[in-house]
Amino acid sequence: MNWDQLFFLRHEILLSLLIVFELVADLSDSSARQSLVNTTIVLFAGLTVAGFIPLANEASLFGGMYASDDLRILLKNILNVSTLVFLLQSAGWLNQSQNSYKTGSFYLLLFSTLLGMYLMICAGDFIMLYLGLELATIPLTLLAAYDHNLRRSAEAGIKLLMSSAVSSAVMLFGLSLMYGIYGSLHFSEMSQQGAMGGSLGVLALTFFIAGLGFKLSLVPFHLWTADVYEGSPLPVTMYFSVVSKGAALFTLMLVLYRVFGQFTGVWSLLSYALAVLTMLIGNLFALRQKNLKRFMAFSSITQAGFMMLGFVNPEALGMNTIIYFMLIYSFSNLAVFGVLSIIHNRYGKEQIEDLNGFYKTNPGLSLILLLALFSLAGIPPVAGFFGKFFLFTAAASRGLYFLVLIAVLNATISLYYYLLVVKAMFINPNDQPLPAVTLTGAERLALVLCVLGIVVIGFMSSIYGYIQTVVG
Amino acid sequence: MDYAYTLWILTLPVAMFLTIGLSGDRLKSNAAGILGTAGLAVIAALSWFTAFSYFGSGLPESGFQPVIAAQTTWLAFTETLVIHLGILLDPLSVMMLVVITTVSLMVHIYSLGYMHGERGYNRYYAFLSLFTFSMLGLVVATNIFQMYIFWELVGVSSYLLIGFYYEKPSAVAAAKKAFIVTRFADLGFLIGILLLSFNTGTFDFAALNDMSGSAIAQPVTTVFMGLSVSTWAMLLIFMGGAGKSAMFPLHIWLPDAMEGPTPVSALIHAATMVVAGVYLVARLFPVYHFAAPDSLEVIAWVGSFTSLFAAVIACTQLDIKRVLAFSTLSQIGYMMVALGVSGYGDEGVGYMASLFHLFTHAFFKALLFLGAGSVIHAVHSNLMTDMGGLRKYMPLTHLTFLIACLTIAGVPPLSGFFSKDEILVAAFEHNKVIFAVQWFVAGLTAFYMFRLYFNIFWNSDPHYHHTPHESPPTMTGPLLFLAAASVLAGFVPFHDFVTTDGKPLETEFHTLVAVPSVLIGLAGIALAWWMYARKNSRPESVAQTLHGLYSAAFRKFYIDELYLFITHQLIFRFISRPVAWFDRHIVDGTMNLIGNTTVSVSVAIKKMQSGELQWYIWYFTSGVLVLTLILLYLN
Amino acid sequence: MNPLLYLLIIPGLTVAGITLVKDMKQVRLVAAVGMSLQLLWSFVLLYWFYQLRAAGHTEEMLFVSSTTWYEAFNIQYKFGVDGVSMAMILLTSIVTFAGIFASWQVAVLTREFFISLIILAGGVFGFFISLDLFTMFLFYEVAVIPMYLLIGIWGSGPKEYSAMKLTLMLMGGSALLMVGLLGIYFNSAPDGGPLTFDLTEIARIHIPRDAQLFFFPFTFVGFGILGALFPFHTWSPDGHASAPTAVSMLHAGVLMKLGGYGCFRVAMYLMPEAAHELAWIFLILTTISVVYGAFGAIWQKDLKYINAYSSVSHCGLVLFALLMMNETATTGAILQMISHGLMTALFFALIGMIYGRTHTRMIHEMGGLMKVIPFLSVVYVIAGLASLGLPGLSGFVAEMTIFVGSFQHTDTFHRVATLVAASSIVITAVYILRVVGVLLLGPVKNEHFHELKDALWFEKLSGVTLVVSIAAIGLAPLWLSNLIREPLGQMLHHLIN
Amino acid sequence: MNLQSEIPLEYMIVLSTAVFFIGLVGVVIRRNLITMLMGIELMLNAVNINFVAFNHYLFPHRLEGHFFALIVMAIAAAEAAVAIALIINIYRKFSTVSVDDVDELKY
Repeated sequence: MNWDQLFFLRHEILLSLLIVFELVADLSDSSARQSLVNTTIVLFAGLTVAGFIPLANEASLFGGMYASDDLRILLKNILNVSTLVFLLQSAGWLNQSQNSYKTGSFYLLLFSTLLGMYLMICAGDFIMLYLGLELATIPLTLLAAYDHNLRRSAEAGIKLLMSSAVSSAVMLFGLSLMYGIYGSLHFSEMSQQGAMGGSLGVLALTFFIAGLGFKLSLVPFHLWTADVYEGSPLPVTMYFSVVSKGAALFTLMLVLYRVFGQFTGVWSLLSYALAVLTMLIGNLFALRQKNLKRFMAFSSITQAGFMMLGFVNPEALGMNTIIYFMLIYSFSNLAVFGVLSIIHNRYGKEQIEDLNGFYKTNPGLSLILLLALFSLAGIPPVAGFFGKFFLFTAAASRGLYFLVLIAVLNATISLYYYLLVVKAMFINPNDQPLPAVTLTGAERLALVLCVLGIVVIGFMSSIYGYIQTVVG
Repeated sequence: MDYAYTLWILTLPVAMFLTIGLSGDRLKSNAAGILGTAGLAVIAALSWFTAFSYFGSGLPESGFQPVIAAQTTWLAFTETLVIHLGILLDPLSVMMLVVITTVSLMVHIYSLGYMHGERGYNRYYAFLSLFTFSMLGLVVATNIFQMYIFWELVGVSSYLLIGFYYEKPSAVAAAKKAFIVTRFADLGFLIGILLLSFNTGTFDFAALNDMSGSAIAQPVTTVFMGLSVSTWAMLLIFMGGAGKSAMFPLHIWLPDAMEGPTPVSALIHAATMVVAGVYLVARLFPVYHFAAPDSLEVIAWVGSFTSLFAAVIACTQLDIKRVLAFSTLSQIGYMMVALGVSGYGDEGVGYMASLFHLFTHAFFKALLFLGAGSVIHAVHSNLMTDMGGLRKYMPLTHLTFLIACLTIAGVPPLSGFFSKDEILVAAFEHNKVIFAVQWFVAGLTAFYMFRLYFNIFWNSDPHYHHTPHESPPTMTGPLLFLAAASVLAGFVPFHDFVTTDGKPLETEFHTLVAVPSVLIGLAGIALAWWMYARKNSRPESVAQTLHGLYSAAFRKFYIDELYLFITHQLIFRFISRPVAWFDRHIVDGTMNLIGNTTVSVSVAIKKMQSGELQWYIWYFTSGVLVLTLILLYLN
Repeated sequence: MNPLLYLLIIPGLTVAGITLVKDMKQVRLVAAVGMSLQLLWSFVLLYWFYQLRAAGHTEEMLFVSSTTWYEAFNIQYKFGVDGVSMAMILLTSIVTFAGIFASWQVAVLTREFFISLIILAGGVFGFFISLDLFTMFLFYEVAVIPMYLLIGIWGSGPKEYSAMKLTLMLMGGSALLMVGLLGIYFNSAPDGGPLTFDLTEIARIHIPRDAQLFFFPFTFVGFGILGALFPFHTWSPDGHASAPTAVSMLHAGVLMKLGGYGCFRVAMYLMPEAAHELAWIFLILTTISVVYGAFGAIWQKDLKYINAYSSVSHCGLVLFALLMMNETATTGAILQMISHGLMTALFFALIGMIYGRTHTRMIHEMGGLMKVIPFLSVVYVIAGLASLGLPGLSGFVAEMTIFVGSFQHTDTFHRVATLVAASSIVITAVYILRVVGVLLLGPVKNEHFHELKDALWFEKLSGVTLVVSIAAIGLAPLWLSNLIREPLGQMLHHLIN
Repeated sequence: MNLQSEIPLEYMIVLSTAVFFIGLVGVVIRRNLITMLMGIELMLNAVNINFVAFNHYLFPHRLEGHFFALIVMAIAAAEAAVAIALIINIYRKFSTVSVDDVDELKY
């Protein structure tokens, strides 16, 4: 092994170091923990920046188990940026007295999942992918149950663990069949062979997609989502809906496009069905929600449905638009959750009706939330519009206009419930709206980053151009 | 000859309208009146000058030729269908200019006294100017679309003036009715224009009336419901005319229009605007005659029926202005009959007679209305039951009113005699039935006019609260002028000037027609004298005898009720209301239903998220299996 | 820099200015100054446009500039105007200008109100100058979405319901539209070569017939919903009724025109064959719209509902005329858009001003206003007369052009439809005069009305601007008609062949 | 070695599938969280059977299947550890380990 090759692993190595740091720091006394949050953010910011250093990226390590290229680096960087914003936004929660003693372990678990996601993305075979997936899942169940004095948090943890265990069992069953068909679990070897296994192959592929679809919360694999999102601490919910979902999406994308190129007929058809189901069910459930976290859960299910639109196009265009959409979705969702967590940390409120009259006292936050919701709904000129439009373009380029029609109609339905939140903030009268808040530096920085992301990404075509060149 | 100065005839009234209208209350009310009147005097002078120079330039070989005094493109629809705004001078329009400006001037002067002290005096003069402008624009139109434009403007000025007393609900209702009825007729007019212009590719009167133009030379003979398309077009255009001229069954607005100030009734609803229909048919007469002779037949019968119908009603009405209004209907019916029975060229007596009657009628009817106004001014009532014996109090009014009544009754040598006689001659030569009807109507006319006259000026005194007095000179002056005009207008050699082809027409005196018509007129006067000159019970007993006819005529043959039924019951209740309901409940309901269905589906499926982990796992695995099976089936 | 871009920059700067200044008075001052500049600039552009045309620039579009935006999809910032869009720009700036003054007294969240309003207007300007389907669509949605807040926050009555309904229906329309646009895009290079969103380029190529037949209804209905096409018009009565004054003005006056403009410029222009084959369906719908809207208006009791239904009728006439597909009728359609825009904006402005005084919009609760607030009443009558097509005001010009043009169609079906549509002028007269009679004339119905104040200076300014525009078009229509007609020849040539 | 000739691969697959679904049924119908966990273990083991069997029968020259089975076992153990911790947590909050009672988050 060449030492140069360590550069290809820079994300993983730095993150591992960070994990070790957290482990050590967690042992120290409580006064050090106070500064741990800030230190971690700074260190992670360093990691994020380091991730962007342009170095040679094309590599295959450990006998092909680990692969790296520009695309994967980009995907990891997207996750890093999201995580950085997430860290900034969760700082307030961690600084609360009842949480501060467990800061170190929180970060420990968190970075472990992130490492798992890196591995999922950079997997060169299914073993690595599975390893990464479990690494990204099991600590998350603990995070979901992190509010150890809340019943709902405990419930969220167990629900997530049990259902994810079943889903990974199903996925593994599919992989085992795949192994039986191909005799290999290496991506490079599998992709070179044609479609094999006939019906068994279809079955195996479906099982595999179901496993990742679970993480991505596609209907009908989504049922855990709402409960876990609602039960988990708010920062964890945010992490679920953005980083965890992003990693699952990217992994699914890489595997389908890069490995199962021979099965495009199958998985694009499956994506069609999943897209329709997911958008529709997500919307129908989101309509009624009163709790913002639960609301955002169904919203993110719907958004996952939109993401599946990209998968019906097995060409590069599909990949481009998926990545682009995910990027925008991350910023939008982070912005929404950022505002929600600011409210939650201060007032412990998380119902939509609690937002009534919010604009009167907090115009800035309301506007940010408005922009973010519009972005999720796909309203120009914020970036969400571009993301959605291009996804629809990807679907339409396959001639699937009916699917596009269903999708745009669903986008209209989704606008309805996003507007309900807007309505609460701007229109509903309230004598005692939540008082004005003063933002901490971290929160401010996080929101600025999000707003920049929401507003700028759409107009800067170079970002899409970059994704396009990276995908190739 | 350069007639460019005629442009002032159109621009002056606009200028006056804008000045008076925009200055609002800043202008002292007398100033508005004087400004308006002075402006109109100038316009009248210009019109007279135009008439003298046009007719006085001597008769050319080929008859009087139309002159385009000015023209500008207003709007171009296609290359050929262009709306010009221009001034067309030919015998017809020049004659109309004179009539309109003269009567209008008289009305302006009269109004100085009549409207004195009224609220909205300025507004009144502004509207009058607007009307004058529109009416003048109408008569000098070079093309049918310009005519339509001014036609509408005339309609709206009529609306504004009828509704002048806008705080009075009946005036508002009358104005609305007038506008909507004529608007409905104008729809016909518009469709007629569309048909005609589509077939001929032009709006221009010159091109339309051209003997070799496509309107006349190549009428569209495609038959639609028994009549050729050209006939339909011309009939629809006539419908517009019938609306404005209040021909049956579009007459219902005119009696109600008497809600307006009386001078307005004199100007618009007696002398000028209501004859626009006649003018329209006359303007397109060659097309009617050559391309759509059937439509002329219709016009004749409509005119004839209207004149009879209105005359019968006029015999029963108590409101003096309404009597005059029905009389106007009847007289316009005469004009229509004359046009309907007319031939072209040497046989164009009817045409000439019609316009002659228009000319004389304008004066004597304006006189009647202004006289009535003078009476109303003195008595403060419109009902003849509140009047009587006024000859003692208002000698000038009495005298002029008597002259007018004699004129309209066709007593020679007053002008009405000449013009009505020509009409009867034309009818006699064309159709004996129509002639008989018109002859009978002549008698009725004399009867109801003198019924009016005797009831106002003779009969017994109904104990006035204030002693009535003669009107001021600003009012009696115009009365005297118009009386003179009524007397003298018959001697104008009309047949030399206004004929179908611009060439003089030889007319002869038909004793066979003239004598009976004078006789029946005198008989009518005598009957009226017998019944109304003194207070007695004869009118009641006659009414008792003819009970059914009397009450039907008194209620205007229930036409208003019929219209009310059609509009309120049928259109409002059975179309508009269902439409509104349909929109709220079906169309909108569907949209709401979509929304509500979505929500109820959302509620219905919420059990899926039961909160029970094992169900989730069950959905997950069965979902995987079902999807696999579907995929396998599809592959 | 492209002079058209100032049409976007000025609103942008105005919005920025509004965020910076302190109080309500300054906010509205900045808004007024900004929109006056915009109006001025529109006139400058118009003059410039004439100059260029006079100088022999005969290209289809003037002031064209294009910058590649999304290379991958061949999306460009491409701007340019022809006579039609020039006319629409003029309309928009006039109505916006009047709208600012009509909302001079918005006291709640003034800053936000003007910002939303100007964003809306900016979206409309962007839409009219765009030559790229993508940017066009983008601006379309930018223009539509502020409506939700504008109605929801500053509206009255069941404002939340109305705002939601309006937004969802219009967005549903844009959903259809999106399918249509994508369809056009993917058929924009039937012979190979790069796909494009560029309107002028797509117009040059021939989209395959099957594709046209499939996508035309999506595009037409998508835009048609905004143009109040029956039976998709029901957002309009509720929406208008609940919206605040300036919003109704802008919405009915300008935003609804996006529908008609889009139907023409996108649906029909790019898919002429389908337009020909499917026109009859939409012709029936629009004919229904015209008559139905008018009948619907008769029965209404709320001033805004009356006007909303009348808008359905008048906007129906726009689409109706477009579907006739000849030069005159199309000119009429565009004229009607402008005329209706000005007229209905005036109506809504007046309704708002009257409501602000009497606190009711039910016609039966009012009466005799002519006596107490003569200025507003007279202007209302003028608006009414314009609406029922009085010569000398803009409505007449537009309607006559439409009827004459439509009647030039040689097909009996089209001509019969024209006659049916023409009959609406009578029904229009009925409901207009009914309102005028009940509302303005007659005795003063309520004692309190005697204390009402007539229009204030900004209300007068707003009203007079619109009345002058209406009269200017009505009195001298030729320049506008020619301005509109000039590009149509070329476009319709494309449509007819 | 003659195991291979005596027991065909199909049997193995049938076995593993059966075990998988037995495990699944266990997860779905048993109320006790611990029992459910056992069901999951069964499912994972079914997978392991597959991997090992495929490796052994079809691709004996490479050991990927075996490795994968080992890793699955390791992860299953980790998962079980976390699961037990969470179940204890549930027991502390709900005083029960019956999954039926853990349904407060719903709709």
